[in-house]
Amino acid sequence: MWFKGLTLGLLAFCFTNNILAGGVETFDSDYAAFMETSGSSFFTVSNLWLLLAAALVFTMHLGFATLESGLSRSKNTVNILFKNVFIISMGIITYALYGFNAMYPGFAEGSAGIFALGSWFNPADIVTAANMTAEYADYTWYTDFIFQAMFAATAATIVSGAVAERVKLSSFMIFATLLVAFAYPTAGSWQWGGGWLSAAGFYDFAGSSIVHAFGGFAALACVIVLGPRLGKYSDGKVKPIPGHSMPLAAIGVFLLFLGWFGFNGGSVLNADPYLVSLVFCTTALAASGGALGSILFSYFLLKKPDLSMGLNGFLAGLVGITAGADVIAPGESIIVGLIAGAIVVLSIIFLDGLKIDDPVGAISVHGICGIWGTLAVALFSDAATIGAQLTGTLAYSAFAFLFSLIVFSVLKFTIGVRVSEKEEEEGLDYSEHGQSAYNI
Amino acid sequence: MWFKGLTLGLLAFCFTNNILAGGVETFDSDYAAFMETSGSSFFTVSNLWLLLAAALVFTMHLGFATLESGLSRSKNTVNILFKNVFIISMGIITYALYGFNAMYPGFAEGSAGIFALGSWFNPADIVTAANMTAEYADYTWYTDFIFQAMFAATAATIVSGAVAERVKLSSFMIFATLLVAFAYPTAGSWQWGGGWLSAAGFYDFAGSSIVHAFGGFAALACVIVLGPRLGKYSDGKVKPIPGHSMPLAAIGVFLLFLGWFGFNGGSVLNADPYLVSLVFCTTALAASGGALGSILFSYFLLKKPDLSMGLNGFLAGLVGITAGADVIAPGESIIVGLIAGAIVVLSIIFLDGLKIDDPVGAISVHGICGIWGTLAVALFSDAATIGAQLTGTLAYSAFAFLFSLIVFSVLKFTIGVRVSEKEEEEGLDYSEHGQSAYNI
Amino acid sequence: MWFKGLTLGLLAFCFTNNILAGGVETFDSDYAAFMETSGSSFFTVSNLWLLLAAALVFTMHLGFATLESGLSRSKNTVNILFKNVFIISMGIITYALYGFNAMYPGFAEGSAGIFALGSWFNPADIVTAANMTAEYADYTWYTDFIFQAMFAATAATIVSGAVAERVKLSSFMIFATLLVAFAYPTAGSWQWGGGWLSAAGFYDFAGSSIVHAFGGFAALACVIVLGPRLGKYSDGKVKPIPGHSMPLAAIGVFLLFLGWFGFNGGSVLNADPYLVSLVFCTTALAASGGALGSILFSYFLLKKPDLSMGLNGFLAGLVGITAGADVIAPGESIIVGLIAGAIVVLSIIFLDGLKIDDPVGAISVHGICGIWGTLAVALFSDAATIGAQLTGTLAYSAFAFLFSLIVFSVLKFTIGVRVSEKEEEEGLDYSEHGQSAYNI
Amino acid sequence: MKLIKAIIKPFKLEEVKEALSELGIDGMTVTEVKGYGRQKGHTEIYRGSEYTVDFLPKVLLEIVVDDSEVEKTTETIISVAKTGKIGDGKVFVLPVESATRIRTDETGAEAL
Amino acid sequence: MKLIKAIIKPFKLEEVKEALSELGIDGMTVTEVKGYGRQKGHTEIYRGSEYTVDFLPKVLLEIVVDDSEVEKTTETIISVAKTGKIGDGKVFVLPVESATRIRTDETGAEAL
Amino acid sequence: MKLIKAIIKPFKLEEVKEALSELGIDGMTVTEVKGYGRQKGHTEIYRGSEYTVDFLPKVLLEIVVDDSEVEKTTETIISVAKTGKIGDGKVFVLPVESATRIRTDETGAEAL
Ligand SMILES: Nc1ncnc2c1ncn2[C@@H]1O[C@H](COP(=O)(O)OP(=O)(O)O)[C@@H](O)[C@H]1O
Ligand SMILES: Nc1ncnc2c1ncn2[C@@H]1O[C@H](COP(=O)(O)OP(=O)(O)O)[C@@H](O)[C@H]1O
Ligand SMILES: Nc1ncnc2c1ncn2[C@@H]1O[C@H](COP(=O)(O)OP(=O)(O)O)[C@@H](O)[C@H]1O
Repeated sequence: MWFKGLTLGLLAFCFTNNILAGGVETFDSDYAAFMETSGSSFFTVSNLWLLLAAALVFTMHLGFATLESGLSRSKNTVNILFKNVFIISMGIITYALYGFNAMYPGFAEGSAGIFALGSWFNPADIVTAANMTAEYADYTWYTDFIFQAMFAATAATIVSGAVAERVKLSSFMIFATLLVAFAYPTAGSWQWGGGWLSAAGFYDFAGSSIVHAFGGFAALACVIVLGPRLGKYSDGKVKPIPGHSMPLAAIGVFLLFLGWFGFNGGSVLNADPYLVSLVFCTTALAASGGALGSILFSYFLLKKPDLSMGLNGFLAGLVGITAGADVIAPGESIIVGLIAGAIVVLSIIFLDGLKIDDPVGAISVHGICGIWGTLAVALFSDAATIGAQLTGTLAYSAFAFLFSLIVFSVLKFTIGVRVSEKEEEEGLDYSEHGQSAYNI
Repeated sequence: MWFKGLTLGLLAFCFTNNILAGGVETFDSDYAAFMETSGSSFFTVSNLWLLLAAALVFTMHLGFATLESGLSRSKNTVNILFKNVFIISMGIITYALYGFNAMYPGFAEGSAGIFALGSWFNPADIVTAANMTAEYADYTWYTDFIFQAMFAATAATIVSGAVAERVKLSSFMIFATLLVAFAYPTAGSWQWGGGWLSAAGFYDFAGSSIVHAFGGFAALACVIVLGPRLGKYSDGKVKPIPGHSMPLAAIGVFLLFLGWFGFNGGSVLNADPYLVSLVFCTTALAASGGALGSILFSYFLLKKPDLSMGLNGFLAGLVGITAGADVIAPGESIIVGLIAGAIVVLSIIFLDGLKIDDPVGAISVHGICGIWGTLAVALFSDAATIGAQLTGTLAYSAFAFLFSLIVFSVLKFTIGVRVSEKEEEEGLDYSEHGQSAYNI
Repeated sequence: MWFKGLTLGLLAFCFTNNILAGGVETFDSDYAAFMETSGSSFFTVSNLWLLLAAALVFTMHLGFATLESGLSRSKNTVNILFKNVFIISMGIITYALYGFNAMYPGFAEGSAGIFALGSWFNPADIVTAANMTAEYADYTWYTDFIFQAMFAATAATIVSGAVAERVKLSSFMIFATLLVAFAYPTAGSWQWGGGWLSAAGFYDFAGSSIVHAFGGFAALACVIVLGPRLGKYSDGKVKPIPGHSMPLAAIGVFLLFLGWFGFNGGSVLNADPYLVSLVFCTTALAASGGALGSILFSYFLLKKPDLSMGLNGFLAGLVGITAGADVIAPGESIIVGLIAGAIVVLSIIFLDGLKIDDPVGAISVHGICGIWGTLAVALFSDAATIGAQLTGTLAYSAFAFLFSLIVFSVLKFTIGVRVSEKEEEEGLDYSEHGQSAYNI
Repeated sequence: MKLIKAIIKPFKLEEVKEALSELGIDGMTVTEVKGYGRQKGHTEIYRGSEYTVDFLPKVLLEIVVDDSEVEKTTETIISVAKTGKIGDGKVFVLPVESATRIRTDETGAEAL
Repeated sequence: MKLIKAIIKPFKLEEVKEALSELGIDGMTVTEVKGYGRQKGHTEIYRGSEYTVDFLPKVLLEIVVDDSEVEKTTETIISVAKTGKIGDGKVFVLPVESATRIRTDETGAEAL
Repeated sequence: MKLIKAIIKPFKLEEVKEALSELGIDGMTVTEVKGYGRQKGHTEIYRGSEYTVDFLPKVLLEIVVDDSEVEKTTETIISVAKTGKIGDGKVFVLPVESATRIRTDETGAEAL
């Protein structure tokens, strides 16, 4: 059934042009007419902004790739970069083939708002004036797709960091594909597709829960199934395994910060000057608060100014403000950031105590701070009640956790999810790719 | 004759302000009047988009610089970075002094449309309302210049990668200057300047042929004249010389992907919401298809997931969609990308078999996939016939190849194009620059 | 007094939302009404441009971080990255708490225009239609803040590079905070806040003096107080200490070039097509001229094509055009760049002769070329007299120098500004952070 | 005095160091090296061409010890670094004629 | 047993390794080093100041072989690594007192 | 002939090299190493967990000299590399049985 749907969708999708041949002329004139209206001006600039925001979110994938490589050992660098190349390509394409329509057009009248399967990519009616003008939104259908597609791969990238340095490539690729292609659009549709959570008054502006807590708790499940890296917890002690390149990690974090202007700013979904500028301010202030919070808090705990914590702090602040970037005041966003910065330090230390080995801190940064950010909406604004926020964030965290626990466990007991000890020692670059990241 | 023109142009160019003093007042009022019209709104946002696109294309030069360094040995890194600093500076300045006007304002009535010499940079009439308002285009003359200038240096950068690790710096600098300053504007004017190819129904949206095949076949000629790196083909075997830093290479490819949103998206030449968003989608989908195509195809051939091929695949898909990004449907752009991804793998292996040593794969990525992309326009859209596309792509490839073969051969037999064996062994960083890229 | 103000400001700032609760409704309708007017169109696109420009200027901080790390030794890399994380976070937050209002709203009627203390951040009246529509400017108050905040941290970043590899972290953090939070807004208000220099006919478009000479001469004072790195000048000879990674340095410079499109382009303060495109052209041409100027001039002096000089040349050209990017013609901007490129080479060699040890060349690039750029306005345009320019640039340089000399000397004689010899030898990464930048 | 050169797998370094430290070995010098041996390198692939990378990352310990300590030092290294899998490495012992501590000019066993 | 230390030009490594492998040399340890010698370093320039970089990239091979193999090993290295140009490097031979294979505790020639 | 192995602080390399060069020492091979010794490593911190980095960056000089030059060479190294602070390093001397210059096949003292 669904397979037939997929095939048909795929075929139809591939021959859009031909199918459309008939409708092009009406489109041209309708579209031209719209572009003459005065409303086209705000539409044009909003559409441009969303496309630029998509490009900024794309930049985040480079940020993730460099951050994750920087915080891992050099013998696993090719593997990490490869995973990132795969995730973004696979993410964009599966989102085109299935995810976007499953997540967005929303639910049929009277549906329970839980699972949007059925709305396969149907290209026959894409290039219409209704889809390419203000009738659709403040941006075109294509813009909608590309902006959302850039988000889609994020969840898998978050997991990628947490399972780095020991996960079996093929299993990870299967898992990532299932997560991005099916789990994320399903869960996303609950809120952004107008599903049950949006009906329940849940508020998550750009995805503290929908993207970050979702990714972070998927990561937690995978790490639990996978176990820690060899040598990380020996003789009951935590042995830090420092990342191989702090400049790479720092490049990653700054690029993520940059991309977040698109992630949050684009989530305004138009170029409204007041809202977009507010979101830029809250985003930057929360990030800065996060870095200072982490630096101060880790200095207080550990008596050293810790760069790795400062970098995580930026991300903690960014994840923290993501749910409420448009409703929390700038001054309060500093506080949201400061608290996120402290939380991430505690969380990293706490998870290490539980022998949950997360090389890049993804669970803490995205998972825990994602929850914090979601709750912060209720604490620092009137946009939602604490109850709605708790419901929503738990729903996303729990769903991601359970989905990942099941899928990853199935993989574990079938093809295995972990490389052999020998391969782990030699590094995945040798064992999985037969390539090394650094040569003379 | 032409020399006098150059000198005059240079002088005139340098004193624009003085020359213009008289005309400023009328400009101010005419321009202000235009900005009051309702049409100024689309003009302003289109102009802004093209400037941002120029900035994105600029980012590609950083992408090229890091990709090329990453895929070469560390002993040639300073040399590669230096070439890239030189190319972009020289490219922008020669384009200002000569290239832009030779390429763009197009041909006089009744000209053969082959060589636009004569239209020297003449600043006296630049700052006019006709040049700075919608009378000119959907963007100002200055925007036109800076956007096109960012493209101009690309051809030389492509060659730079292919000849890396053994080319003599001074010869390369001369060659690159001639290529960017004269060959590229001449060839570019055939199509984008309204010359004979544009009259022949050739379609090349953002330059699969005009920029990429042009650069790729220039590179092929240079590599043939230059010969392979020492030790690359010994005892009849291909000995891979792995790049020294995969993270640098990956940073380069992601930045190129990012910049391509400007390269293709900006080539819409305004902010038309439908077209720009379509181009963003086709660009991203083809790139993703390219990466998956290369990964799958090289896995199939070589049984290993090859990062270097995945990275090349991104670029192959991007080059492949460049000619038709605005006329090929999103679904089909995935196919264009997948095929480009397979082509680039085959082409790299094939060229290695011919002992054509191209350290970064520039000939395959830009040359071969540039041809593929040009032909794909005819295969996947109605924008041009296969005949017109063949004519165009062959014209660009052949012209670039012959121009480069002649110029580079002349250089070879005069000042030489290759460093000595000793210098090559020691690395160009020592021998050409007396600097090393990495220190303690 | 001022402390109470700060506390009150902080508190008020943090509870914006609550305070505002009453005024939101009128804001909503007033703002909506404005957005219906035809003027909202230019406002929206200008506002978007300034936000994007802010993101581009943010990118410069990544550029500074990578450039500075690349040009230092690997044993000080964590320290450098940490300083950059701190500077940007601290800069944005102190600018929110104090700097922005001290610098911008300008001076009360009849004030001497020297010190704008008193205008504490007062959030109660931020979210008003007057602040969020064209009544305020071509952008919102929030946009204004975030754009200016991204500039604010620059001065401290410039100093950071010059004092790298030997400065005591805690002292630097105190100094940087005082510089960014108090000295920069005070000095900035003289011109951009409508103070005495703006009254005196001084012209500094995007801050050759206000940002760059200011930062450069602050750096000079600090370096004089601090002394050279161990081993830099021994036996009366200059011993170069090459940076540890040229790719990092090159990434930094290209990102700075990219960001400068926002730094200068955004300083137009709206999206005026003519002006923004002119600024893009002059910026790119001056940068290119700067690189070529440095390359040629250093080749002439030293007989080697020097990458480190080429990179500095880009920045020299960029700093050089910053004061006049909107009033100097494109052709002349090449000349401004070429001269800046030559100046920076001479200046670096000259300062080394004086045993002023500046690992990244910040004093020459920002200080000396900042002065050159300010004077170039008078030489290549009619925007200001040479007298006004001299006054302005000397005022900024002298103020920054004296402020830094005093503050840094006080720090020297209290808590000390320099790490011990032992710590310097081991590297600040070990001694200050207990972390190393590169691991296996 | 003897110079013990031990080539071990990189991930064993920490453990070996700790074991030696318990033994009272106060100093050693460590180098990242590439090892060629029976543990055959992988067939690697780079842009479509295969090649064998015979050089695997190893760590070389150099420890100068008094004659009397050679045995227990080598034994400790061997027992801790052993995984029983190919590529575990080697321990070589070379004669040393003299040793001096730069800081104090002490020589002989004092210098170690 | 002897330890052969051969300092060669980096680009000769592959060739030397292959030649030794044909000879039946099963193991060696390779280090990237900087060499100072007659092959004078270039006058380098960094931001306007000249300085001499006397240290050139070299590769150090360390190979422990049985006494009987010393000669052919060194000869092979010398003949393959020779380019005849200054800076080709050196081969040093040092005495080794014992060798142990960590994996098996084998000692002596067995361990190599 | 002897092999002098000197472990010194990295920032002393330049000075030692110059001093040796004045002495007429024409060649040496330099490796970046990590040293473990009395100079205790710092307690480092990485993402919230402390650990001791016992390995500090050092530079290892390897110099083969004629027996007659051993003393002045070691003395020069010791005097130049000394800072008097812990961690200055060591100088070890090992016997060398033969030396060959690859370029010319010269052996013995000629080869150095
Ligand atoms: N003859 C030798 N001389 C110097 N080093 C050697 C020699 N043989 C092996 N090695 C080093 O020991 C490492 C392990 O040797 P290998 O033969 O792979 O496994 P095993 O130690 O289990 O026999 C090699 O990678 C190499 O670094
Ligand atoms: N006395 C020495 N001790 C140790 N290594 C040496 C010695 N002399 C030279 N070397 C090493 O050999 C390399 C080549 O020596 P060099 O004098 O430059 O050329 P050649 O080998 O042709 O005489 C040097 O770079 C250095 O690594
Ligand atoms: N027994 C040893 N064998 C080899 N190298 C050693 C030995 N002891 C010390 N070293 C090297 O010498 C360096 C300095 O030694 P250390 O004990 O820290 O200080 P000091 O030289 O002042 O006694 C160490 O970092 C290490 O590289």
